[in-house]
Amino acid sequence: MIDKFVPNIQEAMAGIQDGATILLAGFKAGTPERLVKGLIEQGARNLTLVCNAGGGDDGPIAELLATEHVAKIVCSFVRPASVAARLYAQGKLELEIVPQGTLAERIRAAGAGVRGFYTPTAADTVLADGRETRVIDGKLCLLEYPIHGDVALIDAWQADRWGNLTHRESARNFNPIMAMAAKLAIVQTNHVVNLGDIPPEHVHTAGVFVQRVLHVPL
Amino acid sequence: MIDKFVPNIQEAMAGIQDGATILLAGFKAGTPERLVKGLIEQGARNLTLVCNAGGGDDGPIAELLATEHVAKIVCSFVRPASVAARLYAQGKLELEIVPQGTLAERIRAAGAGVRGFYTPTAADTVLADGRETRVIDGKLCLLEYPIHGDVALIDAWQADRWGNLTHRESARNFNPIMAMAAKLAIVQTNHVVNLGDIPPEHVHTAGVFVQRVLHVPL
Amino acid sequence: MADTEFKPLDRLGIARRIAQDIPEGWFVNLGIGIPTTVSDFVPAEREVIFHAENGVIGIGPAPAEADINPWLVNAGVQPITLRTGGAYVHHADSFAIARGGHLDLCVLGAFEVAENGDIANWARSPSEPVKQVGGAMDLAVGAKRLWVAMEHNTKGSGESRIRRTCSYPLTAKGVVLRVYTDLAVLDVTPDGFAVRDMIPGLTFEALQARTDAPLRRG
Amino acid sequence: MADTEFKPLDRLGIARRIAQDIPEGWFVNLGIGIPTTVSDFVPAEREVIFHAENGVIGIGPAPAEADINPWLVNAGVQPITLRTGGAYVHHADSFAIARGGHLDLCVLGAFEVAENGDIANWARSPSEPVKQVGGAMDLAVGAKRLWVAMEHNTKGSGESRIRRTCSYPLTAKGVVLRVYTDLAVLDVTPDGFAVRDMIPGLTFEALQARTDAPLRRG
Repeated sequence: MIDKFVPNIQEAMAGIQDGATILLAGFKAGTPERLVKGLIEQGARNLTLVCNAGGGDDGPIAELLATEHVAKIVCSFVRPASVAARLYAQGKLELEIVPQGTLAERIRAAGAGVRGFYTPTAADTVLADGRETRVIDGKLCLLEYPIHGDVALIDAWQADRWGNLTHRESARNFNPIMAMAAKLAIVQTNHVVNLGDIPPEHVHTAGVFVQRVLHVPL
Repeated sequence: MIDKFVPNIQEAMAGIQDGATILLAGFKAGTPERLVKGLIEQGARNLTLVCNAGGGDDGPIAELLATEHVAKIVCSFVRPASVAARLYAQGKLELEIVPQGTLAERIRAAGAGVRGFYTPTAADTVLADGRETRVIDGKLCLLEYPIHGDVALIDAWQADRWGNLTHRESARNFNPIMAMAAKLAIVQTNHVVNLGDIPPEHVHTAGVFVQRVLHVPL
Repeated sequence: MADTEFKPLDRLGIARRIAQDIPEGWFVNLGIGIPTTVSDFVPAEREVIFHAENGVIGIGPAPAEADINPWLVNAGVQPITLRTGGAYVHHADSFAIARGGHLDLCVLGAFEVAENGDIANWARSPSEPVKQVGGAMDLAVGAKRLWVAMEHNTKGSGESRIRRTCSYPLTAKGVVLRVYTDLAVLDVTPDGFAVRDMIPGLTFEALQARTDAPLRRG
Repeated sequence: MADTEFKPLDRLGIARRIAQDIPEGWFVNLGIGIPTTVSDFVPAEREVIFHAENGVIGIGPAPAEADINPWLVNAGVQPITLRTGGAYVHHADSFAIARGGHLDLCVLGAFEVAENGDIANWARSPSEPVKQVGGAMDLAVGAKRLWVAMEHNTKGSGESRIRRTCSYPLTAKGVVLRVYTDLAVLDVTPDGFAVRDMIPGLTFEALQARTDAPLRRG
């Protein structure tokens, strides 16, 4: 019997290596906060963190960055008043800024087996400096590569033992595509449901993309 | 008030031009058969038809091809015993064979604003002869371009007046991505529902991708 | 003409002015700042469908304090509601809407707009340590129409933000169609800025005096 | 050794043999032909999740005639059922599963397999007018493991389909890990084919005599 549930946060986070690339889902809503705490407790170092934004002065991303276990962050923006901005100014954090749509598309590309793609986004900006561009149908495009994760930290509203997930309202955001893009997708779910309770036409993230599920009740 | 419903097949098909590229959804299930008949009746010529397969000896695709209004078909395979195969042998039909996953990804790329992408699929086959390849991370990849439609013919189970759709079981197949990839997505729906009857987390094709909806009861 | 004869619009006034020009049926993304408030001035009976980058289609009015749903936020992570007929999608699908040309309109704030349609809205210098790109580059190149909402002049020194060329790093080149400021509505044309509307009491000459780029009468 | 001492497996026998080797928890795509029938030999209590290209995850047993649902077909457009815990996705998402490396196994039929892992399964000549590519090229390069199911020799002339090099146009290069034939199970290794299993009564020498490629004892 397939059963992807793990009994505790230690088993959920087991085996994450130093130097791993961590895809962290969430756009305020849909951030798997228990798993972020678990990652801090687990103690892997020299991580690359991929997430929408660099967080603020508090909250889960700020806490994670403050431990200085993160060497590099890949995200679409960093607030001036944030732990990330200060660590970057101190030379303690590498920063790669990616336009948010390109970030989402690069993550999806990793999950979908796309090895590279061309997008007009940012092609005529300083973010393209020194990078490969080409004109397609008269439009300047930038070559972008997939972002693969060793680990994805995922939030769900419901999960079954096969790892099928639903996400609530706008808490869906990066969760389905980050689960696709990582070798090890670890999920925290608010609710555990029986196999079949999620109707097959309403699964938001299919179990094929999920490796471990931890029940974290509201 | 937004209302994408049209009262009859003539209005559904109005304005399709000679030479148009038609994306036809369906994988047996999910083929909008009334719209295919409507396209034949409408009479546009010299069409490029994009669909999963070239159809058989009967059925909607065979009927459409038999009218000789289709100049070219882009699909993943053609059966030996089919109208398509015979027209091709007679030099009356141009044929572009695209691996099925590449076909789906090229259609999605058109809908998503991706101007080109690299895939290992078919890169080391005769389908890549004379085409641009490159090695990415040690893997030979083929450059593929989006497939845009002038028109998409779409099947739905339910539709509301904003054009939000659901698709039944495996009848989903190409429907959501072809709706995204065409300037004019024309839908035939088995059921008309009120706005809000499709829960917002269960919309399969969002109305933003849909222009016209025709009610075709079962 | 004396400057005392006109009263610049406040930020909500700019938003109200923009709202007048959005017809029913458009799919619209509103950037952070002035643009966010545009939706408050579009009456519910004029069905305009607002999109947020984090996967919300059909943003409704802000919730009462008691009705805040932490799973439902907009791209500025403010609590929102969903209107009947709305839908949720994941981040890559959400940016497929933005990048794939499915938005009729995007309204962004900016630091500067140039007469060739260039927009600068994410940094005041290429070496700025804090990079707040977000989804602006995706939206700017992806939407069918890009309008900008901003004050005509900088707060301190009163420098014109309507410029011959942008001095700040670009968000995208040649994409702005129209600018709404506290003083005027300007169309970007092949011959530069054309004044389409001015606030009451303002003369063309007074507007030109406050504007770096040469203006044409609309 | 006399040929009469062994009895080649029939097509269902090959499928049964393959089914033995699929462990619980794998996500598996089965090609058309012999592979399709593999699922019939995996008992339901051993949870193996079967995927179809047209967006079905979790194919169940074939329906009784009276229970056929025209909206639910597999990649061979045969009626199927969905097992509890299954899900439906659209075509691009379905091929994201195949191309993104999420399938533990794909089993395809073939005309020929070469000792370097090349597979030919879609045409007997590059100029063949009827091209039945389908999803095979996507699956062959995308799945974590590719196994082939086919008869060891051609029906008429008895030519070996297990070859030094393929004579037919390739589906993909160097991707086959294992071949199940009516005579043997062969692993593709860096040193060529290794015999992993033979049917009762067959000797290594007799197998080699029927095989173009040199074999190693497994």
